[in-house]
Amino acid sequence: MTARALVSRAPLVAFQIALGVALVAKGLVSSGVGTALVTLALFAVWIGGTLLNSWLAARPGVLRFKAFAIPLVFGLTLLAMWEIAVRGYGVSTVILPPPSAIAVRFSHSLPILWEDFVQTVIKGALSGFVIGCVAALVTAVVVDRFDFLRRGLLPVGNFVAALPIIGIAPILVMWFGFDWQSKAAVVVVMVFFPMLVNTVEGLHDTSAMQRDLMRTYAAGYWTTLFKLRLPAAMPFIFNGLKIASTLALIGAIVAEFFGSPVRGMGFRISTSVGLLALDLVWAEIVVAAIAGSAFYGAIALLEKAVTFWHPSQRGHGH
Amino acid sequence: MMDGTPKPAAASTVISASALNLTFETNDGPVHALRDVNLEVGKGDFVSFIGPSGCGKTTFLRVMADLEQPTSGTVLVNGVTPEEARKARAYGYVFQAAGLYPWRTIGGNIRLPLEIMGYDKRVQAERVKEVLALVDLAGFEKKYPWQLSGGMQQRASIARALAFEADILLMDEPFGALDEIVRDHLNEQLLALWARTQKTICFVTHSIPEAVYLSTKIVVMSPRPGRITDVIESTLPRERPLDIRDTPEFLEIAHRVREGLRAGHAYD
Amino acid sequence: MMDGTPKPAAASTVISASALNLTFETNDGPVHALRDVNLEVGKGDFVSFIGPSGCGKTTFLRVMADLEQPTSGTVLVNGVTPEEARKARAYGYVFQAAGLYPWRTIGGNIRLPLEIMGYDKRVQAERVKEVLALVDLAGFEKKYPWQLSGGMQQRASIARALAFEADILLMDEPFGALDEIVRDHLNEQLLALWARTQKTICFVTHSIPEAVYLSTKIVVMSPRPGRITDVIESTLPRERPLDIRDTPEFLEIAHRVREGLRAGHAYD
Amino acid sequence: MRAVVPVLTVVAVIVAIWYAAAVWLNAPWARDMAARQDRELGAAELVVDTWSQDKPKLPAPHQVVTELWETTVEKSVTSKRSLVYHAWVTLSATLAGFGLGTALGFALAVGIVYIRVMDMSVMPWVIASQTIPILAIAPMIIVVLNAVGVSGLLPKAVISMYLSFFPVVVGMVKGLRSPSAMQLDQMRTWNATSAQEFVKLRLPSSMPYLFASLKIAMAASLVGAIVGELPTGAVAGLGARLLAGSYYGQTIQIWSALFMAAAVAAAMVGLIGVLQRVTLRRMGLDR
Amino acid sequence: ADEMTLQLKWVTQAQFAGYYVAADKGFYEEEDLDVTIKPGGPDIAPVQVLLGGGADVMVDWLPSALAARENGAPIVNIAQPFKSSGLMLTCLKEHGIETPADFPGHMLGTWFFGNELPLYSWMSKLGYATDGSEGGVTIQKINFNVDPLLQKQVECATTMTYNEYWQVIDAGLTPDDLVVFKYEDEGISTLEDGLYTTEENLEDPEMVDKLVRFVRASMKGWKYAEENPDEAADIVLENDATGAQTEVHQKRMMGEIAKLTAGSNGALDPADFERTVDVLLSSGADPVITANPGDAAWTLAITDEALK
Ligand SMILES: Nc1ncnc2c1ncn2[C@@H]1O[C@H](COP(=O)(O)OP(=O)(O)OP(=O)(O)O)[C@@H](O)[C@H]1O
Ligand SMILES: Nc1ncnc2c1ncn2[C@@H]1O[C@H](COP(=O)(O)OP(=O)(O)OP(=O)(O)O)[C@@H](O)[C@H]1O
Ligand SMILES: Cc1ncc(C[n+]2csc(CCO)c2C)c(N)n1
Ligand SMILES: [Mg+2]
Ligand SMILES: [Mg+2]
Repeated sequence: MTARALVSRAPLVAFQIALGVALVAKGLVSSGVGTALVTLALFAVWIGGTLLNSWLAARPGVLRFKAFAIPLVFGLTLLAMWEIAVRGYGVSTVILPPPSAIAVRFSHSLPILWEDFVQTVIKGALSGFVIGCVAALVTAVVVDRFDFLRRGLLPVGNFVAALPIIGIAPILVMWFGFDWQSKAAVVVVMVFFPMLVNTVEGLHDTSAMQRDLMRTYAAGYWTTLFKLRLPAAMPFIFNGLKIASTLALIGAIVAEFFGSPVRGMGFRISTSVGLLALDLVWAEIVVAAIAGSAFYGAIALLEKAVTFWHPSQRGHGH
Repeated sequence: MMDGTPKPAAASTVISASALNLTFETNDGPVHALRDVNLEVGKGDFVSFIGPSGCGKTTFLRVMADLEQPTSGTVLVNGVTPEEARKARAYGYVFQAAGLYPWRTIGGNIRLPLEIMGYDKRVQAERVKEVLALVDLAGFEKKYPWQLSGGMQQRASIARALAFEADILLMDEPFGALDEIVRDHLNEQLLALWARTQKTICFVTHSIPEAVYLSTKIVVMSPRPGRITDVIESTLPRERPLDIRDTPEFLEIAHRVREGLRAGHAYD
Repeated sequence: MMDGTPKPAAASTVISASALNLTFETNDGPVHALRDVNLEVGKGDFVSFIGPSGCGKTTFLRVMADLEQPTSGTVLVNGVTPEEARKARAYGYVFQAAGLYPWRTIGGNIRLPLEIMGYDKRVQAERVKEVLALVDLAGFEKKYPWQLSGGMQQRASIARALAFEADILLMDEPFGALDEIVRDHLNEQLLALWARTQKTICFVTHSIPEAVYLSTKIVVMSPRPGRITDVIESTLPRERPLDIRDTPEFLEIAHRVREGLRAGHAYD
Repeated sequence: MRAVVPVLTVVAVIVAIWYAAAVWLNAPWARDMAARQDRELGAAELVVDTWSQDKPKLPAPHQVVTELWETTVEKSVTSKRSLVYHAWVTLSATLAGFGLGTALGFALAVGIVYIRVMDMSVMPWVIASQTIPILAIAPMIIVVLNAVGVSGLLPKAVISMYLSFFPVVVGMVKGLRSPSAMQLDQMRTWNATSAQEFVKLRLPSSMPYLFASLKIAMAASLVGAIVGELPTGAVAGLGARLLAGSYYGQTIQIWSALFMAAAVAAAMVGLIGVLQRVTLRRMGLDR
Repeated sequence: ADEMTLQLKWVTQAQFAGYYVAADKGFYEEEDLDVTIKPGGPDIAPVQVLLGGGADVMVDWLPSALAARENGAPIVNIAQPFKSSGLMLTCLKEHGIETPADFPGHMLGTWFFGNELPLYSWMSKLGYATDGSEGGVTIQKINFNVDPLLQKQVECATTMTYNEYWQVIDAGLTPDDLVVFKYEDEGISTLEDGLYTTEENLEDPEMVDKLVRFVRASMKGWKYAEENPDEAADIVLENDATGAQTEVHQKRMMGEIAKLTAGSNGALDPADFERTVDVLLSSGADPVITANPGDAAWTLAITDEALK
């Protein structure tokens, strides 16, 4: 372990130790030895995880491995703390099940989880995402073409985007029916404006010089659009896509709270809470988190492939 | 005109500006970027524009390229208006920064104007090869701009302007961002290229030695309002080795340019 | 050493580097930025570093400033390690771009290092006044950087480096972004300042005339690996009017620098 | 002000489309009711009916405006039937959540920028946290907080925080890293401490990013507060209004609550915009 | 006074009038209780609140309470103010459904969150598949309102006699346009709105004492509300923090609620309990509960004491 790593780690660990000591002491005074021991175990795991990670971070070695291992250790630490807390403090499983119970339920409910995944993610979120993003792209080009629209539509769009989706979802379910179409509609509404705003901004992100260059070639509007402005807008478009990817899943799930066929992740979550099958609820949340992160990751990868030329993608070279 | 040397006989006129004025309306009031500018550029000339910052060099070049509209006066490029000339793709324009598109390879960047102008795919490939060789970049076709040094990028951007066969080359401080040694080298190459292709070149620079070394004609400008204060016909031969810059003749012209500049310059 | 002039007698050494090596570990393998560099800089010297891009000029300056750690060899600044010198605030560093904070006025920018070093408020105000006058910017204290021209900004950044009384001034291409005429003017002012303050200055530049005009000693470097190829002691007098640049002696030194550069230069 | 005419035009177009859509969506019900009473509806009658139903599928704009007027201007602001009262309830949770979220986001960003381990471990999980549907865990958060004796404003604020810390982390990490290597080196040449570096360089440089993320965070906070109002028991606030409207099919009430929410969001974001302009101007960054 | 918290199953409305009346009329105070009433909502599982310590007593339906018990929530019925069920299935006549025999091939909408259990039991008793397959019905999860029925997104929808049914009527339909199936009439009714607490609470004599006083005062409230429906409705309206309820609707609701509480003095009738369990256990392949929870799920100790 290098001195540098020690220095960089010191403030965090010091903070953890201080907090730990305080809470253990408080536990001892107010709730007895058992609780204090659990608290102690919690902090032991937390500090242990942090130390392991600092050691990993300070080690010379392959960056790609570290970028994978360190968040993993961090996540495992969180899970271990969760397990210890739930079991140690005796939290009722109908309030918060431990990760181990969730894992068991997950492995036993794969068919249900898969059916729900298809209904919500593939049918609802994905289709809405595609429709919403394409629509936003096309609108952005139109809006960009007519400055009048840009000045008129964007402020109104900002206002509309501020409408909370919990309010919009029931309305759209009423309009588009119970099946995935209404979920897709909610997703379309949610992803449209982030996408539009980013794309419009991106289409403006060319330098005067680049545009002048096209003019010296006597290039027309569409040529300039396809050869210059769309490629230049890609980093912004991907920024929008990334935001949209997290929104899409949330939108599809939330919309199912307001009416659905008897399948889907949101459906399962909302009904299972009613039946206190909290382990299933969390299994669905795990699916959502994995699907969401994977979706995000896939777009990030695609971004890397498409905007490889952008300085932000070219790594931290000099 | 203050130069004593005779004008080269009857070079056919490629660019002519007469009584040109251009005023920008800004928030702080009008800015007189060009005032009563008159100039003739003959075929095959290499004209340098030099002058302090803000004297209107770029503006003048942009007017020729139909990127800016004069407030009054007329400009003719190849005998027609700048707009017609632009639409006829009569000139290539090289900007101060290389301005290559980072998402295209060097080859792709040079191909860009050819694609836009609807050249045949095969012809495109040939041209790219040709101009890359011309600027000494053969073999770099597949690289991306950011994989090249500044000097190489600038050469690629010149290649891009050469790719479609425009007779006129407008260059706005193309070497401004480069170090002196690379710059010397590119100057030599540019001269060679000019000699080979017989193009007419308008070249903006801040560097006195560069202007003197390259040009057949040096236009000295002065700001507030932007105007031409001196036009110096070079007495140097067309054939110019690098060390011509140590000759008294060169220094004499350089001195004259510096005096002209000094006269019109405000220090900040 | 290739210069025939005698070394100035026994100037006390301010900076000394011996057997200095610095290798960067990069993804594409190691880059030898400095190889076996030896140099002595005496008190009151004005040393210019010149060489093609990537030859290690900046790296060398950064080593002196303790912004980069050498792989081997030793550097002493004022007789101590660069780190101790940095902590003792022995030098002021001027970067290529002015790098003024846009959210601080010119005065605020100059005051910044003083605040950090814990100077007394009153002393701060005095110093700011002093150095602003020194760089000819009195009256601009309340302006924001973007209300000033590039040349003025660069002067402000020099003022900032002067504000705390460091004996050494390290300047990395401070005038690289300016046009030639403004640059001439700043060169004159820098010389005057140097004469007045008796500081030791290390100055990186790409411009041969600039190096020759300013320096008592010119260090020519060459890349891959970065090393010193020539050290030229200037024979010019300390008193230098601008037109000294047209004298044969000046041209002679310039020629020698150019030859030195040419030798070590690869064109890309 | 250049935006006034375009905005008005766009609004006018939207209103026109809205009226048309109201006719289209509400017509089946109107026809249905007429059929039950064995009547035929003429075109004019149909239009009038679709624009004045009690529980329309899509209320006409004037119905929403009337409802807004009645529930804001004509009711005392302390009345439970006043939308201003409910907006205030939501706003207070929003502001609390916004404060907490900004503080948490800020702290995380500072940690990520200054502590290498945090830099490498936290970000993927922060992203993952945002892929969890908040509506699903909001009730659990409420219950868990209830179990440890926290209720009232705070649970709502916590949910609001959950949504709002994210944009702040992302923006502030970017912002605190925005100083160039040169500026950081400069600090080093002056032998500045980390604290000085933070206060005098990183923080001021991050201001433009800060405000951009604050705007997003504010909008997210409002959504969070509304989500938080659903499982706290439909007690009060715009979320409760939305819910209650939904149980009784009061579409007009839903729409007016929605517009109120959007107006509150717009006002808050606008306020941050003003703050931004003032701050940046005082910093000399607003040219 | 002793503090207590009651968690309702739904938003403030006349369905819970007894508790609001008891609070408003000072019946709780008379018993030296300081009762906080927490309204519910679509995403609140009262059991969670109870077990999380956010409430001492809750109002819940027996099916969802038993399902929760099976999932490990140790909750016990301590009183049953509702004698009969208000649950029914309302269909539009135009879809041609007249008897349960007509259900196959139709689209039924129900609330979930535990409320679907009686419907599933019923369908399985009728022998209909619920997955939309041939000869079965399709079940949709609908939001807690009657819009889907009015908009014809479903052909039948779950309604309560005291609430949603009247919303349909208010929307402009007449009873003639509708066909209703009351669970009570179909012999598949399950117990609604009972009071529940945790086993742990019942082991604490002090708590038991509080619960006794609570149930006594609550029943007093219920009986007062039955007798003074209009006043009760007004009290409910005053306690509605959303300001969204209307007087007409609450008064009518109070009238209907009175019919459901009419037969109860607060004590659970074990026969009703057994009937509910039977209905739930008969839910075919995927039963709501898998085993008879037995007597542990209810107790008469509190009501016995309260009614003395
Ligand atoms: N689009 C514009 N709007 C307003 N003023 C402008 C515009 N473009 C240029 N100017 C002004 O016109 C004058 C001439 O500008 P121009 O760019 O032609 O100068 P230049 O000689 O190219 O200077 P430099 O050497 O700095 O490139 C300057 O004062 C400049 O500020
Ligand atoms: N942080 C770094 N990591 C890796 N390589 C570096 C780093 N800094 C500089 N180099 C490399 O070291 C060599 C010397 O760089 P340096 O910046 O000192 O050159 P220079 O002479 O200042 O060039 P220029 O005139 O372009 O400023 C170059 O090849 C450069 O790419
Ligand atoms: C937690 C929970 N939420 C809603 C209901 C359904 N429900 C029960 S009573 C009622 C009011 C009817 O007017 C409704 C909608 C439930 N059973 N449990
Ligand atoms: Mg210019
Ligand atoms: Mg350098």
